[in-house]
Amino acid sequence: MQFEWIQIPYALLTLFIVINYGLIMNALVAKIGARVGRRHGIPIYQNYFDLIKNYGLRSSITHGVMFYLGPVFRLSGGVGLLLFVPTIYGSVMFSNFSFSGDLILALYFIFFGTLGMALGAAESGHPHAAMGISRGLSQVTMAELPLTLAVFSIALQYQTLSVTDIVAAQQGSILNWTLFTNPIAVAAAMLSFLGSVMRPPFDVVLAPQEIPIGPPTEYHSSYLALMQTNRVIYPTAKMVIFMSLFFGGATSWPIFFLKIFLIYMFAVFVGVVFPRFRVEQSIRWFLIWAVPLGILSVLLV
Amino acid sequence: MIKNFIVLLFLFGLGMIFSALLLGYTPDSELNLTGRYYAEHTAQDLGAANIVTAIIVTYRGLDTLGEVTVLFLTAAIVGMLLSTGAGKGKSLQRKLSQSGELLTTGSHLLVPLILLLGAYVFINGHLTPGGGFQGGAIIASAILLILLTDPLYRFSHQLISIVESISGLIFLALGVLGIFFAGGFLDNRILPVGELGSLFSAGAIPIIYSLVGLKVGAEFSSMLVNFSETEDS
Amino acid sequence: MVTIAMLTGFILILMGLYGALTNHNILRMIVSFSVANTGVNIVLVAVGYIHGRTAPILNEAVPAAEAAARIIDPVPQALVLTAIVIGLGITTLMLAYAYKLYEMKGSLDISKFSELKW
Amino acid sequence: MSTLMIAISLIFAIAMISAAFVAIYAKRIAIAILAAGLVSLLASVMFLFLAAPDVAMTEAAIGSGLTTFLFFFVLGRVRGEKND
Amino acid sequence: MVNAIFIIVIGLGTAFLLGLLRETWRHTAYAVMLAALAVMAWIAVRWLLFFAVDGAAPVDILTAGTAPPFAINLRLGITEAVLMVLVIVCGLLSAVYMKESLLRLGRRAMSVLLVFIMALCGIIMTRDLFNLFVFFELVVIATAGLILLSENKQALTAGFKYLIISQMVSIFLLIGIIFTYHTTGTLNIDGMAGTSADMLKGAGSLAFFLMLMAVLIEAKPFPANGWALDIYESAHPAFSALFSAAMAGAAAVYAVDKLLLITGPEWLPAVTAIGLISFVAANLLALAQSSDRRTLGYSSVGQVGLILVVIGQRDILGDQYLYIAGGILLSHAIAKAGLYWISGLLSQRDLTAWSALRGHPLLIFAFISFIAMLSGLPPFPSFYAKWELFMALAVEGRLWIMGFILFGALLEASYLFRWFGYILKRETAEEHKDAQILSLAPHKLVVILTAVVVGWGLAYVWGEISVYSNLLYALPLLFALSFVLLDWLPAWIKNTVVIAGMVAYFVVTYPLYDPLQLIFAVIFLLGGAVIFLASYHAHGRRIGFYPSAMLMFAGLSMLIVAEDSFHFFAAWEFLTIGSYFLIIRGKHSEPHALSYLVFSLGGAFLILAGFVVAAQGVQLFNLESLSQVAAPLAPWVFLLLAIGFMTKTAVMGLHIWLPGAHAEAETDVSPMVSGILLKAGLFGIMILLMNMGKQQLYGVELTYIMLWIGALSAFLGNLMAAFQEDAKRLLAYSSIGQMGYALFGLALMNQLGWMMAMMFVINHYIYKSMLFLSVGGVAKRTGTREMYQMGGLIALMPLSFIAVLIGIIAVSGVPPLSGFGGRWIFYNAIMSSEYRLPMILIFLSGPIAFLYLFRLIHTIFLGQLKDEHRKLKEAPFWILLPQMIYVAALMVFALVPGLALRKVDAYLNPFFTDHGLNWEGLTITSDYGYWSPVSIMIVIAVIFGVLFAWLLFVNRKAQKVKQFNIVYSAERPFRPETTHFAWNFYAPYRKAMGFLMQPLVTRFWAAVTDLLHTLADLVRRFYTGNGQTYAIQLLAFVIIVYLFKMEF
Repeated sequence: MQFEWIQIPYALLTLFIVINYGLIMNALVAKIGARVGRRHGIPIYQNYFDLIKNYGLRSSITHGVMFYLGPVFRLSGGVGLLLFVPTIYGSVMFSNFSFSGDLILALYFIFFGTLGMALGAAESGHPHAAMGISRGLSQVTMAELPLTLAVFSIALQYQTLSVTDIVAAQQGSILNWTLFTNPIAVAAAMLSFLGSVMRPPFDVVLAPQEIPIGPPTEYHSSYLALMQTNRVIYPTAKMVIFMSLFFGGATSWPIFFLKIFLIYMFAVFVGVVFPRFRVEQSIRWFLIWAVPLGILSVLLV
Repeated sequence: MIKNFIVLLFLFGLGMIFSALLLGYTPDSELNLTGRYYAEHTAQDLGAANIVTAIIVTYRGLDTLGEVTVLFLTAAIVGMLLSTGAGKGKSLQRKLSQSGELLTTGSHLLVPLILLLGAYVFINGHLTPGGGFQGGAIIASAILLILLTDPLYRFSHQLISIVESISGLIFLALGVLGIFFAGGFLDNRILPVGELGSLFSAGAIPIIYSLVGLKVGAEFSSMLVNFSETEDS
Repeated sequence: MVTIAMLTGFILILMGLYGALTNHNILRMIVSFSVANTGVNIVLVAVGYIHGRTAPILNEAVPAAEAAARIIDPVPQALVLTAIVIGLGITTLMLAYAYKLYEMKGSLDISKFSELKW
Repeated sequence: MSTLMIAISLIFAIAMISAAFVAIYAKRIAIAILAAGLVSLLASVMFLFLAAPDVAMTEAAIGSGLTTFLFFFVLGRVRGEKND
Repeated sequence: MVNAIFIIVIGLGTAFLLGLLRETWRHTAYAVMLAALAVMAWIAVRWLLFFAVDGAAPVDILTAGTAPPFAINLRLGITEAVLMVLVIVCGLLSAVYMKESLLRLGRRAMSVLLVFIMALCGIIMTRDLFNLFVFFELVVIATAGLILLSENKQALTAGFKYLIISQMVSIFLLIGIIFTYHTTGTLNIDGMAGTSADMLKGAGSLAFFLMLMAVLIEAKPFPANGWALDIYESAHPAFSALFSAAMAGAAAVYAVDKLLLITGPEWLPAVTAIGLISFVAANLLALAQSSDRRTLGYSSVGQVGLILVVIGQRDILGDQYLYIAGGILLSHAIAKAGLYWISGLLSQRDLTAWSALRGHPLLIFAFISFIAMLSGLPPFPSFYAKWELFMALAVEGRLWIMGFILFGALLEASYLFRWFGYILKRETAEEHKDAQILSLAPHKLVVILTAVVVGWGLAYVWGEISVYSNLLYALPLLFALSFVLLDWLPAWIKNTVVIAGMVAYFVVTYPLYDPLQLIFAVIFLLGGAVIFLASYHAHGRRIGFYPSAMLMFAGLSMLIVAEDSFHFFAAWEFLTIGSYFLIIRGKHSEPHALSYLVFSLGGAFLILAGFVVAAQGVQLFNLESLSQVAAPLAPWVFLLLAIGFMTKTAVMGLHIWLPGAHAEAETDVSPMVSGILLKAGLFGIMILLMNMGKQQLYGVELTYIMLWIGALSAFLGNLMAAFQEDAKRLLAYSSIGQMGYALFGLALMNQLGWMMAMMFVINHYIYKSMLFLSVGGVAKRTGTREMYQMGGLIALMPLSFIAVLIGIIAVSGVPPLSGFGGRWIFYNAIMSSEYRLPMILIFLSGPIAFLYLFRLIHTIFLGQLKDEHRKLKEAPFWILLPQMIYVAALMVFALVPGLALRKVDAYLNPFFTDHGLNWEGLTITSDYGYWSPVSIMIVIAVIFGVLFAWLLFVNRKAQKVKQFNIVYSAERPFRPETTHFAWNFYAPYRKAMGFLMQPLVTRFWAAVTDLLHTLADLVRRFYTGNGQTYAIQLLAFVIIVYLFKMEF
């Protein structure tokens, strides 16, 4: 795989599709949530309005350089993550910049945005931002572990670190999916997924009640716009990885949309069932339930 | 008490060692190598009738040199020790019962005789029992007698120490002469060996033993004098 | 004879050591040591003794030619002479020290001179 | 060795040991010193028996003579000490 | 050639001659005495040269014109000549030193001193047993006299105790001599040795036993040595010097040696055991001492015990016997004498009072030289000697002896270096504040410096006659030593010389290195030079800094090129000591430096043990020969070496020295010891693994254990770092974690694992140096290292911030910086490894690293600025400059890691079965995956740049708000202290994972230390101070040895 200039417009196209898809899906999930709760909910296009509005706003205040850099880091992280992984299997057009690196690159690049976000928020000087980061980082250490283990497990299973190769190995039949060939690893990874999307019951990091919006407390206008963009790209990018590794990947956009949506819904449902955990509780929860699964998956391969 | 018991216990152990030595001891019936050499060679090599003396002064002369040095050191150290005390420097104020006239006179009479006896003993050391150490002790007893009769009698420390030093130096010098004129350090054959049994025989042995006698006498005296000059504390 | 002397010597050593190691009084310790030294001297001389022979002094009775068969071993005697003198030296020194120690503390109890320890 | 000599040396030996006993256990130090001197004196006789006249002279002069006097010099200076 | 008997004649004659002088002519007497000693010394030196240079055979000196054994004879060979030179020169120097005291006591004291020296020479030369006794008695009596030189009243009691003991000794000796004489018919030592062995059975053997005990006791073995300690403590220090160096160290020990000629090897084990017990026990007891002279006394007892061990082992030492015994003996003598002489300059007897030496670099250098000699550190003779000794012990399989010696030596080093810490760091006690503790008399200083010069001279001599090349010829070492002489120059000049020197040395030696060595050489030499740029910020002279630092770098540069185990170990010791001196420069680093040293030396001793066991007597043992070590030994060698090296990399369990040592060090020292020094341990492990590969012990694969250790270190190191409040401690713990990663990589034993380790070696050097510098710079400005007291410094110190930002991105392994490379190789490496469990810990430690990294940057640079910091300036230029260089280096390395790693990869290929990486083009590929650093960098840079530019453009008019312009629960906070969320930052995490933070390891080591100290304190009560008790102990000693020897 080598870089060609044509890949840039292709990548932008991927980006465009994913953003739109993310916006709609977020709204859809919110709508479903509202309906379940017998409320009316937001209109499907609400997210577009918010985003465009925020992009249009100018801010006259800043808290410093890192305050700028926070959202930049964040969105770079999301976009990068998306672009480092081939979106559609078998499509040269949508394999993006995956020639830059393999699975490990994706796995570590996840942190790029997180780190930048944390830095940016912290410069605001707001104690709540710091508190949120403290919680978030604490939780992520344990939540990431099962995923790492699961990834290692399937890398061992397929004897490769290349995402494309892993997806390739899952083609042919639904039974070739990692979900069926290595269910333990998938279980561990999905538990980890719950933690990393910060939906209930692991959302104390964002703490909607105690802290208005968690780390991004001080962000507004165009800063917020970047964050909002990221909020639609980043989970999707992450789910792309999950999809590719565990659920056979996507050979076309419709399959892509479907699989992503289902994975996301999984997290939503769990959130409805469980009460919210405190940070140390969630750490213990991962330690007791998810980590052993991950270990098992590594040992059994 | 426990301590005494422990001591007893360990001494018992030592006793075991000693008894093993005792039981393992078989008296010689013949002289051993060294003893035989001395018995056979002393007379003709060194010309001394008293073999013990020959051994002390010549064969093991280095020991004897060490020995007089021991006394020299002891005298010096006793002098150092006792001259640094609190009592020193004050004039003697002890009231002493004056010795009787008879004793004083007697001692004045006796002292020269004793000194003479001492000299005899060390001069004849190579012929008869006795020698420098015994003679020196006898000389010291003369000093002791004087001290006993007249505790306030002051001896000249300088004199004692000059006698001591000179005799020591000559002893050494004679020893060194042995290196150049005879077989080695402390060889007595720098002077003719002479005829066995006569006074002027055995090479330098009589001279050395006399020097030892003088030196030992001086050293003993020095110790005695130093002790007698101490104060009650 | 030799055995008796040697045994006596050993017993004196042991007694002397016992006295030296159990008496608290410094002077008594020194006295005990001098007893032990006497014992050592006896043992030394006894070792050189050969039954039925005479002192190692040549004279009319013991001519030089027969010396080897007639006299006892002179070496131990020479050693003892030295040992006695050295013993005197050490005893004298100890006495002088005892005097100074007494001057220091007004006591001759050995257990009182234990500031230096550990 | 005649029986007589053995008997005599035995007597001397016992005497020495008794004197040594006194030297160690005597109530008064002066006695102890004298007893030690006695041990020395007896030893010098013993040396004569052992055919060591030189040693005998030395022991008599130094061991029993000079040493004893030195002891007394010091004993006289430390009068304050209890003679236990 | 002058007859050697004149040494005795002159000694004695002058002693007698002094009696002729008037009591008042004291100066004349003093001059005469010195002259006599000088002549004696001259004679002895002439003989020494005669033997040493001309290689003459020993000569016999007859007395009385009669051949031995019928008359006393003396012998003079090279041994005797050396010892006599030692005794007389030591005597001469002590006489100079004791000038005042000698003049006070007058000519008699001078006579006694002369006789003392003479008698010691007599003991050394005589071949006659009874003569030996006479000389010993002379020494005893002279000692009783010279004790009066002391101003300490208690000396008198010590002297009396010695007299009591000597009474007992003379009883044993006389009885022993006469019965030996009776058995063998001679008093001559050689004559006795010539008689058949059967003669010394039964009673003869007992007699010999008594004799040996008597002479041994003069060498002051534990526990029959209470009297000696009292003398050491109370006597005039110059006499203690003599008593320790000349009497115990030379004469008594040589007498034992001579006696042992008689029976051949039969008694050697007993002497070994006695020596060994003395060595260990004395050094243990010394731990509990607070008086300087008594400490030295214990040390002296220990050293003499060590010499006794050597004597006891002489049957296996062969030709090396004299070299070994001499090396230890002379080092001991010089060092002990020197230390006693220094103690005479001080009026207080507490160890801590030695802090008065501070500010006198010359005296401190003297002290260092002396304790190095005692501890057996290179380049001193004791180092060579111990090395050879252990070689011989290892060949014979007498490993337990070696173990005990090493343990004792470690104890010894701990109290000696603790003492050194006191000198540098302790405040003078309050009540002595005004008192003049130190009094420097010129003649005393001359004496001390003479000892230093002689010590270094001997170091040279021992190097010359060793079978190895002389350590003092090593260019780096000479460079380092030259800074001792140049220390008066201003710091900036020295700094320039240092940087130039290091770069030049690198350039010169460049062709010598293979690719692996090259990486380390670049880090050690060029990397060191970069850190030295930061040293330009220091003003003044910085006394002691450059010699110490250069010693460390000398060790490092010698380590890389060392080919055989000896030079490797010597280099290892150099870098250990040098770094210790660097670390202890920190303000509060005294206890940490000590624990660093103790652990390091402990590790070094294990390395030593490993090498000598491996070498099995091969003197120039090539490091590559490690691969040929035979089966039963190999795993043990591996174990010893591995633990030794892992001490240096501070693996979990052996790590407790690191945080304090790195954190308390000076700003420019921390990066040196962290960024550079830790790599030495990795280098060692690489050498080890490369040559020995996988080893199994009892069926357990040792590299597997290493794998676990590495993983645990990575995990726990990171975890603990997350909970630190102190910024430098945080970085220090982080180093533990990073080294854990590297160790893990090495222990994987595949090529990718090693590549990962190399990544970590390079990366860790760059970012840890950078972080330590920038944190150090911040700490310098703020005056604190507690992170919660900082905050909001980004605006004031932007460059430091950038360094930290780049640093933490790199450490965390987030792309695009170079840390990611390490992680990527890591994943590829573990793919082909069969072990999976330890990986889990590594997986977990990755995210944990985020915790502490974020905390580092957040609590220092972000959050709320404190009022007192509002006027802070950016860190000094010279501290920033290297940081910026590092930023650049990090970028370059991130883009083209192949620059550094390609060659190493190729170099490592033959060692492993698996494949390395493919470096073709811009993409690096392995069997499993691929990675293109340049693409990543470009992609991220473009996205990042576009977004940033846009945001800046959109908000170009935005103004920075005031600090407290934030929504805070509907209030506006006003105090930064309460608003800066920093302290106990990860409270929830502590709740969840805190159980792992139990300081078990610390507690374990604390318990060990406590145990040793309590034991020492308990056992030393054994020395009641009562002379009678000492005598009973002596008796007990004799009886117990008798029981052991006879019954078992």
